[in-house]
Parts: sequence; C-alpha cells; structure tokens
Amino acid sequence: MNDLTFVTPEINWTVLGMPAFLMIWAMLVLIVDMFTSDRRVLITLSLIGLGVTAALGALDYGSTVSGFSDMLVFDKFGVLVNWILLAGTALTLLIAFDYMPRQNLNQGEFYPLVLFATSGMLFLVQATDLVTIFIGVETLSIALYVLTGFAVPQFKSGEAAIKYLLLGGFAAGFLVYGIALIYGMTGKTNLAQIATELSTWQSTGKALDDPILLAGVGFVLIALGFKVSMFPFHAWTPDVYEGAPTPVTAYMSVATKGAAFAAMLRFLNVAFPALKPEWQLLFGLFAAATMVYGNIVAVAQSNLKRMLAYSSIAHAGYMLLGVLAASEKGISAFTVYLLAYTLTNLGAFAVLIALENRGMPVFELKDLRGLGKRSPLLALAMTVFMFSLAGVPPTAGFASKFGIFRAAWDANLDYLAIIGVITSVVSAFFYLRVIVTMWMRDAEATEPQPTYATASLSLGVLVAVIGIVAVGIAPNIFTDLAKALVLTVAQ
Amino acid sequence: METFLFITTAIVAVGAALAMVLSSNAVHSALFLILNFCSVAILYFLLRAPFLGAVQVTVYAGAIMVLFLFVIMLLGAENAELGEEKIGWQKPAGLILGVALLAEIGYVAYRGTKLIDAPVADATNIGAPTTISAKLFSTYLLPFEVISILLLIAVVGTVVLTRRRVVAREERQS
Amino acid sequence: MISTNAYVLLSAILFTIGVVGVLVRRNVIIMFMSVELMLNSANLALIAFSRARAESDGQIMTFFVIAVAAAEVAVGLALLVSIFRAKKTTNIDDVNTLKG
Amino acid sequence: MAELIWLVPLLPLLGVVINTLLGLNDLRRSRANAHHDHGHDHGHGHADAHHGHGDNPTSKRSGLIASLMVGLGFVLTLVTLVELLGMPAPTTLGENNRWFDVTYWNWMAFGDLKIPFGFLIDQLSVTMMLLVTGVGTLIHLYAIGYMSHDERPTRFFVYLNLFIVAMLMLVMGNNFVMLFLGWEGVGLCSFLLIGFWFEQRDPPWASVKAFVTNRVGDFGLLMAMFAIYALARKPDGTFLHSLIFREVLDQGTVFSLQQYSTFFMGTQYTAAGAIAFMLLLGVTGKSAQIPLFVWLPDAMAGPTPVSALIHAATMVTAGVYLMIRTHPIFELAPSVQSTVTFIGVATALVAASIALGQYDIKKVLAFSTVSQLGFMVAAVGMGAYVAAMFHLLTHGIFKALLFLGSGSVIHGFGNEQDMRKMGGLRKKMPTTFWTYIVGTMGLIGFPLISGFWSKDEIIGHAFDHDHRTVGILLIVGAVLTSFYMGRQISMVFFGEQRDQHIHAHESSRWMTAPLIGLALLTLASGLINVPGWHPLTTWLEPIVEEEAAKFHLNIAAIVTILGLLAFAAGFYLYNWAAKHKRIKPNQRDLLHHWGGDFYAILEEKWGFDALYNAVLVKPYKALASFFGKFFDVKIIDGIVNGTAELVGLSGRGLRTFQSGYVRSYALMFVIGVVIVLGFFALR
Repeated sequence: MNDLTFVTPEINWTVLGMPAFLMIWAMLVLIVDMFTSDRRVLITLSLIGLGVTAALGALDYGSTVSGFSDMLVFDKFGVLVNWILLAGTALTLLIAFDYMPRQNLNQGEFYPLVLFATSGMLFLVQATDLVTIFIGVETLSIALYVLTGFAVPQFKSGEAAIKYLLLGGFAAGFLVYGIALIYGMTGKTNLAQIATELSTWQSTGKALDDPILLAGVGFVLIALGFKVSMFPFHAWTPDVYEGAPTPVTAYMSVATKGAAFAAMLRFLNVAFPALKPEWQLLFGLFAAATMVYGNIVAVAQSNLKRMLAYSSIAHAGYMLLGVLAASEKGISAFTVYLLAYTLTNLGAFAVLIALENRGMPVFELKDLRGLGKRSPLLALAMTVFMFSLAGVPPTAGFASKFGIFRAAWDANLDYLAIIGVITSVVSAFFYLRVIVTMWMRDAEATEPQPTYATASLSLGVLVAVIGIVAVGIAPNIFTDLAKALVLTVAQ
Repeated sequence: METFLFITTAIVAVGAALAMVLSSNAVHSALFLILNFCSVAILYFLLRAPFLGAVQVTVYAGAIMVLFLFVIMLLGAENAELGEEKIGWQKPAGLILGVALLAEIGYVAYRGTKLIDAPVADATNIGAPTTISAKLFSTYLLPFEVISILLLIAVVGTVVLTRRRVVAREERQS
Repeated sequence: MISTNAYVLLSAILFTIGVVGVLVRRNVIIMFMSVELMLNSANLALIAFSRARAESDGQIMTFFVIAVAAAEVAVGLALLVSIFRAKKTTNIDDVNTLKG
Repeated sequence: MAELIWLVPLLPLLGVVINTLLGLNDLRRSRANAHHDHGHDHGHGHADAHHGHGDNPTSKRSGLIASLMVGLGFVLTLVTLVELLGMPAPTTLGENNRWFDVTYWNWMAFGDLKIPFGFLIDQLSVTMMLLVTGVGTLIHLYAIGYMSHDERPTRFFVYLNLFIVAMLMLVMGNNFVMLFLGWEGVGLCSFLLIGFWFEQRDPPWASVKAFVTNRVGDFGLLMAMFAIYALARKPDGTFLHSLIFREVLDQGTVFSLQQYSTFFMGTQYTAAGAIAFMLLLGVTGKSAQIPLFVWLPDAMAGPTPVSALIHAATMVTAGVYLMIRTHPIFELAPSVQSTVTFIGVATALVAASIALGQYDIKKVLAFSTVSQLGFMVAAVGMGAYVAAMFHLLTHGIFKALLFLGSGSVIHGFGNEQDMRKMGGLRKKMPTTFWTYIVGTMGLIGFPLISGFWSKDEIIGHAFDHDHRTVGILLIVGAVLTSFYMGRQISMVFFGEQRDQHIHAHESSRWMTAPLIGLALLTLASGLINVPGWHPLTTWLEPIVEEEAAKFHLNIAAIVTILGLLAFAAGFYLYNWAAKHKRIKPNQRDLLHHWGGDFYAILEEKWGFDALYNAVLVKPYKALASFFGKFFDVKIIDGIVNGTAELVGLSGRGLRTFQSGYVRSYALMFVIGVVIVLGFFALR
C-alpha cells in the first residue's frame, strides 16, 4: 500500500458550535421526550437550546474562522442569518405550543424535529462547500417533509407532505447533478477553490462560459430556487403551505427561505462572481416573474393560507433582488429583509393560528369578518403585519423593501427595482383587503367563533409586533450589526 | 474489451431504465431498476470505483430496492394506474420536455470541455476502500457525521409518520 | 479507454429517463423509483469525473448521495404507507385535494 | 423653542395613546355589559349607527383631549414663529438664516446612505404647521359636535390625531424619507377615515380606491427618491448619496442634476427632468390632479370634518408643498414645469366644469377643491410659489369653512346630501347660512376677501410672466367657480324646501362656533399677503427667491366683475328654476335640459371613472382571476395542449382538468429547467 497516513481532522468548535450544539440538544430533547409528555418541559428545553445556540454565535461574533477543510465557515453573515433563523424558530415554537394539542397533534417529537430542521439550516447557512450545501439542504428537507406530514391522519397534511417530498426529491436530483457537473469542470467542490480555479482559467485564457459548467450552476440554482419557491419552481408552495399544520407553514415560509437564500448568496458570490453577468440576467428575469406572479395570483385567493403562500412567493422575489445585486448593500439589505419578513410572516400566521379551530377545513378571508370587534388587539396586530407585508412605513416592511430596491437599483438592476415597486403597489390591494375585512365588515355568523390567543401565542405576537415596529423605526440597530458581514462573503 | 464492456453495459442500463419507466407493473419496474443499478455498478468498477460499486449493489440494489419491493407488496400497489389518465396531455408533454432536456444536455456534453480522456496512471487507487475511508474520516469527517444526524431524523420521521394512526385509533376507542 | 464525455452522455440519458418517469408515471412508487434513477445517474457522472480528476472526492460525494437517498426513500415510503391507509391508492393523481 | 419642537407632533401622538387606552377601556366595559344582556340587540343597530339617537358622552371627552393636544401644538408653533421672526432677517438675496435643522437619531443606514430622523424648521414648514394645527384645532372642536351621535367617536379622534401627527411629519421632516413617512401616514389615516362608516355601502370601497390611487402616486415619489439618491452629486463631481433636503437642494448639488443625464429604461433624460417628472406623479396622486384625481370626490364618503381637514385644507395640499419644497429641481426642468402648469390648468377647468353637474352638496365642494388645487399647481408650474402658498392658505381656511358649513347643513337636514331636496334653509340655519356666504365670498373672490387677493395673485402672475393663455383659462375657471357656487347657494339656502319630510334645524354650538371662527379668519386671511405690504412674500422670499407680485387693478376688476356676474347668473337661474318647480329630487338638472349630452358628460365626471374602470380595474381583475384560476391549470394545460396538438400526438388533451396534480408541477419545473439550460448552454 502506498502511504495512506490517516490525518486526524482538527475539530474547530467555533466553526461547528452553532449547528453542532443544536443537533446534540435536539437529540437530548428527543430523549427527554421519551420520559415525559409534559410539553412545557419540552418547549422550555427547546427554547433554552435555541438561546444557548444564539449565545454561542455571540461569543466570537465578528471574527471569521473557517474549518473542516474549509467546508464550514463562521462569519458575521452566517451568525446573523443564524440568529434570525433561531429567532424565527423560537417564535414558531411559541405559536405552536397551544396549537398542536388543540389540533390533537400532541406528539413530543415535534420539538426535536423542529430543532433538527433548524440545525440543518444553520449548517446550510455556514456551508462553504458543495458537499456541505447538499447535506444541509437534505437535512432540513427531510425534517420538513416529516413536519409537513405531522398531522398525517388528516389527508391534507399527508398530501402536502407527499407532494413536497416528491418534488423535493426531484429537485435534489438536479442539485446532485449540478454539483457533479461543477465538480467535473473545476475539479473542486469548495466554493472558494472553485473561484480560484476559475480565475486561473481566466489567466490562462480559457473561456469561462463552458456549457457544462454553466449547466451545473444552473442546476444548483434551480434546486435552491425550488427551496425558496422561485417562479417556475414554486408550484409546490401553495399546496404544501395549505396542507401543512399552520405553525409548520409559518416556519417553512421563513426559515427555509432564509437558509436557502443564504446558501444561494454564498454559492453565487463566493464561487461564481466571475459569471455574474450570466446569472444576474437570467435569474433577474425569474425574480421579476416571481414578484409578478406571486402578487397577481395572491389577489385571486380567498383562502388566507394560500394567500399568504402566494405572498411568500412574491417576497421570495424581493429577497432574490438582494441576492442578485451581489453587493455589500445587497447582502446587508437581504439580512434586514429576512429579519423583517421573518417577524412579519410569523406574526401573520400566528394570528391565523389564534383563529383556527380544530378540524376547520379551510380558512377563508370571510372568517376574519368582525375580528376588529371580537378581539381588537389581535386585529391590530394583524393590521401591523399586513402593513409591514405591504411595505407601508414606518413598519419593518418598508425599511427593508427600501433597502432591497435601493441595492438593486445601485447594482444596475433598475428594471427589477421598478418591477418590485410596482408589484408592491399591487400587493397593497390584497393585504389591505384583509384589513378592510377585519375592521369594516361585520361577522355573518350569529355564533361568534372563539379565538385562541393563549399566553404563549400572545407573547409570540407581541414580540413580532415590537420587532416590526423597532426595525421600522430604527433599522440601524440591526443594520449596524449587518454592516461588515458582507465582506467575508463577497470576497 | 473495455469499450465492448462499456457499450454492452450502457445498453443494458439504458434499456433497463426505459423498461422501468414503461412497464405497467410496479414489481417489474422495481426489478428493472435493480438491473439498472447493477449494470451501473459494473460501470463503477470500470471507472476505478470498486468500493462504490460494491455499495451500489449491496445498499442501493439490495437494501433500498428491497424496501421498495416490500412496500409494493404490502400495499398491493403493482397496478396503481388502472384508472383513466386524468391529464391527457401530460404524457406527450413529458416526452417532449424529456427530448428537449436530453437534446440540451447532450449538446452541453458535446460542446463542453473535453475532459482528460486518458485517466492519470496513478488513478488506480482512488476507489480503493482504504483511500475512501482515509478521506472520509479526515477531510470529510464533518459531512459524514452530519449524515448520521440526517439518518436519525429519517428514523424519527418514519416512526412519527406511521405511528400516528395507532395513536388516533386508541384515542377514538377511549 | 472510454472518454469521460461518453459517461457523461450516458448519465445524461439516464437522468432524462428519470425525469420523464416522474412526469409520465402516476404510481407514486414508480415516481420515487424515477427519482432514484435521477440520483443514480448523477452518481455515475460524479464517479466518471472522479476518475478523470484522479481524485476520490467525487466518489465520496456519491457515498453521501446514496445515504441521503436511503433516508429519503425511508421517509417517503413511510408517508406513502400512511396515506395509503387513508385513501387506498398509490396513484398520485388521486392525491389532489389541495389546489387553486 | 428649537429644543421643544418635537413636542408639536408628540402631543397629538400622546392624544392618540390616551384616547386609544380610553377606547379600549370603554370597549372592555361595554363588552362586560353586553355579557349581562346577551342575546338582545344583536342583529340591528349597526346599519345607521352614526345617526343613531342620543348623545354619546365619549365624544366630548375624547374630542376635548384631542383638540387640546392639537391646540397646544398650534400655540407651540406660534412660539416657534415668533422665534424665527426674532432671528436676523436676511439682508441679501438668496441668504437665509431663519431656520433650524434638528436631528434626533439616525433612522436608517444602508451602506453610505444615512437617513436621520429630524426636523427642518424654516419659513415654509412653519407656515404649513400653522395651517395644519390652526385649522386642525377648529375642526377637532367642530367634530365634537358632529360626532356626538356617533357610535365610536373615540376611534374617530384617534384617527384624526394620528392624521395630524403624520401631516406634521410630512411638513416638518428634514429629508425625503421623513416626508415619505408622513406622506404614507396621511394616506393611511385618510384611508381609515374615509372608511370610518364602514357599515355603509360606499365608504369602504371609496377608502380602498383612495389608497390604491394614492399608491400609484407614491410610486412616483419613491422612484424620485431613488433617482435623487443615485444621481445627485456634489459640486466637485462626487456622488452626494443623501436624501436630506438641505444637502440635496443645495445650489451646487441641484445644478449637478442638470449637468448629468441618465439613461433610464433606455431613454436619455437630464436627471432633473426625470426626478421632477416622478415627483409630479406623486403630486398628481396626493393633490388630486389629472389623471389621478378620481379618488377625492369619492373620499367624501367619510365624515364631513374629515373632508374639511384632510380633503380640503391639509393633506391634499401636500403635493403643492412638495413642489414648493423641491422647486430648485423643477426650475431646472422647464419642460416638466410646463407640464405642471398644463396639468394644473386642465384640472382647474375640468373639475370646475364637473362641479356644475353635481347634485350632492359635498361633491360640488369636492370638485371645487380639485379645481382650486389645480389653480395652486398651475401657479407652482409658472414659478409663482408665493401665490400658490398664499392660495393654499386662504383656500385651506375658506374651504374648511365651506365643508364644515355643508356638514352643518347635512347634520341639520337629516343626513341628506342631495341639494335638490334642500332649499330655503337660510331661515332655519341662520348661522350656517351667513358663515357659508362668507366662505363662498372667499372662494369666488369677492372684493377684498381672501380668495380675491390670492386668486388674483396667481392670475396676475400669469399675465406678468407671459403665460397669457394660462391666465385666460384660469379666469374661465374662476367664472365657472362663481357659477356653481351661485347655483349651490340658491339650491341650498333659497327658495322653498323641496323635500318637506325632513325637519331641518340649526346645529349645536359646538359646530357653529368653529364656523364663526373660520368665517372671521376667512375675512381676515387676505391680509396674509395683501398687496403693498406682502408679509408672506417677505417671509418666504429667502426660500423661493421671488419678488413681490404686482397688483393689477384691471385684471382684478375683470375677474371680479365676471365672477360676480357668473355668481348672479347661477344664483338667479336656479332661483327662477326653483320658483317654477324645475328642480325636483331625482330629476336631472335644468342645464341638462338645455345642454343635453354635454351636461351628461359633466355629470359623469368626463368619464374618468368609467375610463379607469374599463381600462385599468376590469382588465386587472380579469388578469388576476385569469392567473389565479387558470395559470396553475389552464395556461400550462393550454400551452401543452397547443404543443401536443401541434405535434399531432394528442387530441385527448382538451378535457377539463383539475389542478393539484404533482405531475403538472413537475412539468412546470422541467419547463423552467429547459429554459435555464437553454439560456446558459445554448447561447
């Protein structure tokens, strides 16, 4: 045999800290779940785990460390997105806490599964190698398939899960094939090394627009675009969002998007800045189509969950602008947008959860009638969320949209910025319709539907509202954090 | 010899894949898929990847496909497509798109950079179990460990998804 | 010696057959199998490139893909079994209550 | 005072908080009560809530709190005014030292763009603040009486105070984003207040129409902000990257906007031209100019104090304020300036003519407002900023008076708004009548009263600066104004009451007192910039750099004589008609008898609503439902159908389909893949 010396790999705990801790903690919660069915214990443990994970990020915040053969990186951008994801997860658990038993879904596995999914997302956010990106995507996906089908005796939940799984597997095929093609052309899977390889191509005069390489890039982007529900790959979104248990929908709509966008950002900015003109043009068109499609179809929806699903497609389009701008401003604006969108969308779903009865088959717009009278505070919160989604100042939605459009404009994507502004004008229509229905329409039913604004859910809603208003009034607090993060990605 | 082997195996692989997609009985499909996996495993051996070839046969063609067969038998799902096709255009459209996709990928492979046709001489060992394991437990240790978490999630998920029914029934009875 | 491009072409053909399989078949199980075919063909490409590069990284990626595929199949089949209990069908076209 | 200026918007905000808390408390208590007699009073009592019976004591409580807050703001503004006056007056042209700019915190920062949260207090903003808080206080007081029978006066005052806050943000902000914050805020409050009586059929949709139309305008403003950010440079050529008024509107910077041109969507514009044009789009939305004026008349569905405060005196003037604030940019784009003038004049004429065809007492005033805003916009387009500001102030006062008067009429006439049912109300509502007459005198330019001076200044400026056509057209507009006011006075206050079922009575003192106050202000408001003294010109001179306008006795005489003749014509014509029983409820106007189809066009508002409905609303709805209902199913199917048939493979595809098929989704996915590959690989 030739000299196959086994090099003991160096374990860098700074780099690994956040995802690894959460994975281990999730296993712990899983074990605790076997001995107790008290969901209060489980949620407390889970929230503690999320908190400690967030704290782990704060320990070395600001430094940039790379480890495990450069497959994983610890940098400001990663930590920041991770924090947003952790906050989103915590909110999800809060709003799910009373919902799950109410819907007869009181399986303790819910908590560890959510934690596992989140840990996969953290891993994906920090991934800087195609291998880790692939594994991160699959970890979060498999956990989400299960969560989507969590209510499985209900047919809708199972249907949503099988649709998601089939199409998710389909997309995974493209992801692997794309990775294979990129690996074949460059001989590398590490994002930074791919960029180096491409620059040597440039210096040796080799053309960069090799069709195989471009096809690989396209396939990977398609798979990531599927996760964020970008336009022609969005078709699963409404069905899955409608069928999944509402807290899971809320969770998917923000966390998956955030993690997949982060991976897309790294993929494009670290590995393929050289091909920027190519992907900026094509995916710019997709971004435009996503914004237009999501907003226009949302108008025609009467089911609230589906309306929010199409709205989330539209918001994916907006976030894509930040990604495509591929600039410091764009990335910083993306993180702000992600934060604002996470708070807002989770809040909006929380309000739906507060209104959702057990076994309610569909959730129609008209069910909101008279909410302003029945529970004004909930309606007020929903109003704030709708205004934030529509991008009305002084909510977070406005500040973040402003940043995104400006970044796009600066990156010479002015046509996208214009389409963005126009479509967000259109979007005002259906968000406003919700507000009009709540405040200006009286309930039909003689028997008022009960609302379930329990303590934990109210806490979640309150946090979301405060966050939205705070980010809206002083986004600086957050953008200051987000300032230098960009360099580590955009290098 | 190698060329002959490649061509024969490739033909078998493509034929098995086509038969898998075309056969109406799901059991036949599964068997054809196993045939496809085995022929691809032969290609792996040709490509200096004996370890992966073995994994392909044992894990893929063995374990995973057995699971498939088991579920088909369990559900009696050999002929799930007896009803009339509800989306009439789906088949032709799928075929057209398939042809378009194939044309595009083929064109890409044709136009793209010709890779080093002759493998480097010392590529002999790249697929040996020792090489693979050495890399797996050093460079690729992290993904390897995370894969274990992924499998754990799958196990938990499988339990959650199938146990549900029992719980619900118990509740109904009580 | 067979050129790498030939292997890539073969894998492209298999990949496309897998894609078409997902598009035209209605039996969920066969659709799953088509997805497996797609993953498998990607693996073939990976291993072919691995030889061309004289590195084992592609093979290791293949190893991971097989593991992930196994996990996905397990979850998918479990889901299928529980759906089958409710609706006695594995025809995907019968699973369409969510739409619009 | 500079240290305390933040109190001005904070006080109404405090009012919002206090009233919200009180309102929530009321709600809780009423719910506790409702719990006791559960089952009673459920299905009815909502429909005509606002003219239910019995006084609502919360109106007085909440109203007084709200009024007090705005009133204190007015006092503080007065103090600020005195302080600014105490600063040294500018000695040379172009110099201005009567201002202060306070920044409280950095509101947003994106990269190199910093947006402070701060106020710019100068002559222009103080003038606007005085109008907002002054007229605002009076209208708040009036609303106490007006809303006394309403179900939820507290909520009303919360909205009203919130509006004041937003409007103050708009005029006080020291940068474009602050202005935009206020701009959206007033739009939002307007939306809430128009739809305040949501139990009725029209208000909710009128409010949505207003909001959506305004969003179109907001789009313009937002784009202008982006453009300013992207294009403005310092005199040394480096990018400014700022949206702060004092930096952007600095002479050197503004000049850069003319030097550099930009390619925007493939066409070349000077930067100033592009920005001014987009700003203009914003103005047409907020200040209800052609082509976006359609929302304002519908906005009259809101309570009358709202019409007076928001849709006459303050919010709709925001566009004029914006143009005056950014006038250096407009001055670099003469072609846009002429567009502004054109739009102003066209709006003035079209709206005035439409007012001839309205039967609803408030709709007449609404179109009159649109028309008068046209006067102001035309003035700004010609560069007569002081005249525009002057007219803005006088109009704010007398139009508020007219609206409140009409509200008093409506309130005292059983909530009926159709003028054809009225008549002879001068005896039953003497105070309302006399104050209404004063307001009308202001509007038609009765000699020596407010509108006489301000309108004349605009028209005089037109003739002085070689805009003769504009001047003549504006005179025509003024004549039309006089005519429809004569018509209105006659129909409402003279003759005999035509619908005898309604018991008319004078309104309470809460309502008449502000009317009297506003009437006195109207009589005095001409002094704001009376020729010979020109206090407003002197005051604003450092900002707009404009010399005092000359007074033209001949023009004034012509306008006044023509106006009075038109008023008399309208008045006597309809008096005659009333006497001969030619005015009946549900019967078309006398002029229709003579004018025929042309008059019908006026009644139909020149077809703008119908046009928008046909061209925009319907296709949009169709498109939306088309995408919603079909895209997932039929479009894909359709495309595929076509393809399939083309290849002759399948005729079976023409069946009816349902969506929800995963395979269709996968198909769409693969279409995307084919596009991506085709783009990347096959170029």
